[in-house]
Amino acid sequence: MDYKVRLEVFEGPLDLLLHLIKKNELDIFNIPIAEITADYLNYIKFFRKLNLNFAGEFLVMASTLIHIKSRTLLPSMETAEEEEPEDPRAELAARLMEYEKFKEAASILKEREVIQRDIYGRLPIVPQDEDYTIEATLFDLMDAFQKMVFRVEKEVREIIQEDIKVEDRIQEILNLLENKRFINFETIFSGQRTKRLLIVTFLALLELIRLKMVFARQARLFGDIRI
Amino acid sequence: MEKEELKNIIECLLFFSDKPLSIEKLTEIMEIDNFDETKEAVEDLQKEYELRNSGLQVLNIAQGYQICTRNEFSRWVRKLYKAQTTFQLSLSALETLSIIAYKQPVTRGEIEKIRGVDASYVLRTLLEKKLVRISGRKKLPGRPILYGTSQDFLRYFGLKDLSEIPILEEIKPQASG
Amino acid sequence: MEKEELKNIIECLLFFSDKPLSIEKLTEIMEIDNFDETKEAVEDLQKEYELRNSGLQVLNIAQGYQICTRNEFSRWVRKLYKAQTTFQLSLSALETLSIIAYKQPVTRGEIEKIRGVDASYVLRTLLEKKLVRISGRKKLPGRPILYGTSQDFLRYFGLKDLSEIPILEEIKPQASG
Repeated sequence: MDYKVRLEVFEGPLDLLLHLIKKNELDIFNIPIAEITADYLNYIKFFRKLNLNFAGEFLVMASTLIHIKSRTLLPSMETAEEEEPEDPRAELAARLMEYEKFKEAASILKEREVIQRDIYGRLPIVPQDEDYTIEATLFDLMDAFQKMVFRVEKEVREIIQEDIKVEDRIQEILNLLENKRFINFETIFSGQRTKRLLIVTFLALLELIRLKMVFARQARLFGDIRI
Repeated sequence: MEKEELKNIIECLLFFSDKPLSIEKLTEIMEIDNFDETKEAVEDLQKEYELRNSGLQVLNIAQGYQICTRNEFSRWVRKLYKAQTTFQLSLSALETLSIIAYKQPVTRGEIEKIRGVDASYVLRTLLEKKLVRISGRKKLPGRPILYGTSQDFLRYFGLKDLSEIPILEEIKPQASG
Repeated sequence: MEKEELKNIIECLLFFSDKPLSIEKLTEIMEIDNFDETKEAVEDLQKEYELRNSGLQVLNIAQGYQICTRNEFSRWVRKLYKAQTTFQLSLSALETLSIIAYKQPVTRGEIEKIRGVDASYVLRTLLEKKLVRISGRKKLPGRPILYGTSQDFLRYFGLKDLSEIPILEEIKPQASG
């Protein structure tokens, strides 16, 4: 075998199959599947012998080919009925057709690439760092921040007006405590953005302490309070 | 503004920029309120460059205009510009790009189905080279990323816009049949 | 080489280069053995540019030649240059930047808590534009990245240092409470 001729780089199993079909001048819609499978497997063996790295996709295609071959060899069940038996090669042919189109498209792009490589725009003018400016003033920055803070406050206020009850907060605190021996006082209050929410949380906590469902402990004077 | 003046300003702007400038951008900078006037002036300039048999040409690429050297003088420019990286796209990159160009927006899975091989590496390279961009996510389980071609893609291949992709016309009728 | 061809090559070279090119350099690149021939061609090109009343001119500066825009059009070129070197910030970028400016060092989570939306994309943009820098990692589980404003940020907003950021009366109590 003239290995040198065969040593080409294939983009994938479909590329290799197309190559085999072209080389043997076969009809894509009437592939002699036994022949092409043997040919394909020879290539795989050959790649192996050369220790060439090839992707697993080549093996997947090999098993697909063998599967199609076995189906063509079996007497078709459908023939008993009047229906036209489906050609097991049809799907493969469709895939090959589509792949071939894009292969062609790629070669047209390649031509354009070659033309375009010979056309030069100007070398870019590299701007000096100090030439860069920004389309915003300090005032815009302050303004954005103030508006945002205002917006956030309003949103939170609207949420509170919806309904935040002490009972709900109690449940939330108990959820927080679940599977934990203690949590820090601050943890319970973190995320409480408004006074109203802080008060509700505090009331909930007092209620829990009254019910002796939780205990407040302070390890050191002015240290963290643990619940 | 007079037409001659418009043309001169446009020449200056196109000369200065190393990227294509759109009609909209040119119009905005020149402070006129008529795209057609700009377009007419650009096209006049383009014709003038052709007629006077210049070493330069006014190209219509990537939805804009740019002054570039003509192909036949590339050899001399390359000599001046020794630092030029001779970067060329691999065949797998070109195949992947043509699938994206024609089928965009398209997922990695769809590309892999057509090419029959893994596309993650080549997609990363194309994204790095900014020839491909992420155009969104498909409304499917896993929300796969959708890929499309970029402005740089058009520039790289010297295309005016996507409709100019020569391959589209050839593939379209076949794809449906 | 024919004179017309020499002129075209020189036009390409002068157009492409970002520096003036000397007669010697041009002669060397074009592989001719006569400086006079080059000089003649350059001067012809120069005259042609003048005659056709172009927006561009071939200038003889710093012992070399360069294609430049004509003075009377400098205003427009400056405008384009300014447009190309000016960042436009979206509202979300501006808001995020203001949070970072006032609350730095700040984590992404903290920014998102204030704005109520994902901040990863806008942070990446601000980092790319070098308005924001990574100033460290917070001593918290997961060691989240801390963001702060950059040196460029100060320059863009005309500030000497961070202490010059105006204090917002309304913000202070909010920030501590």
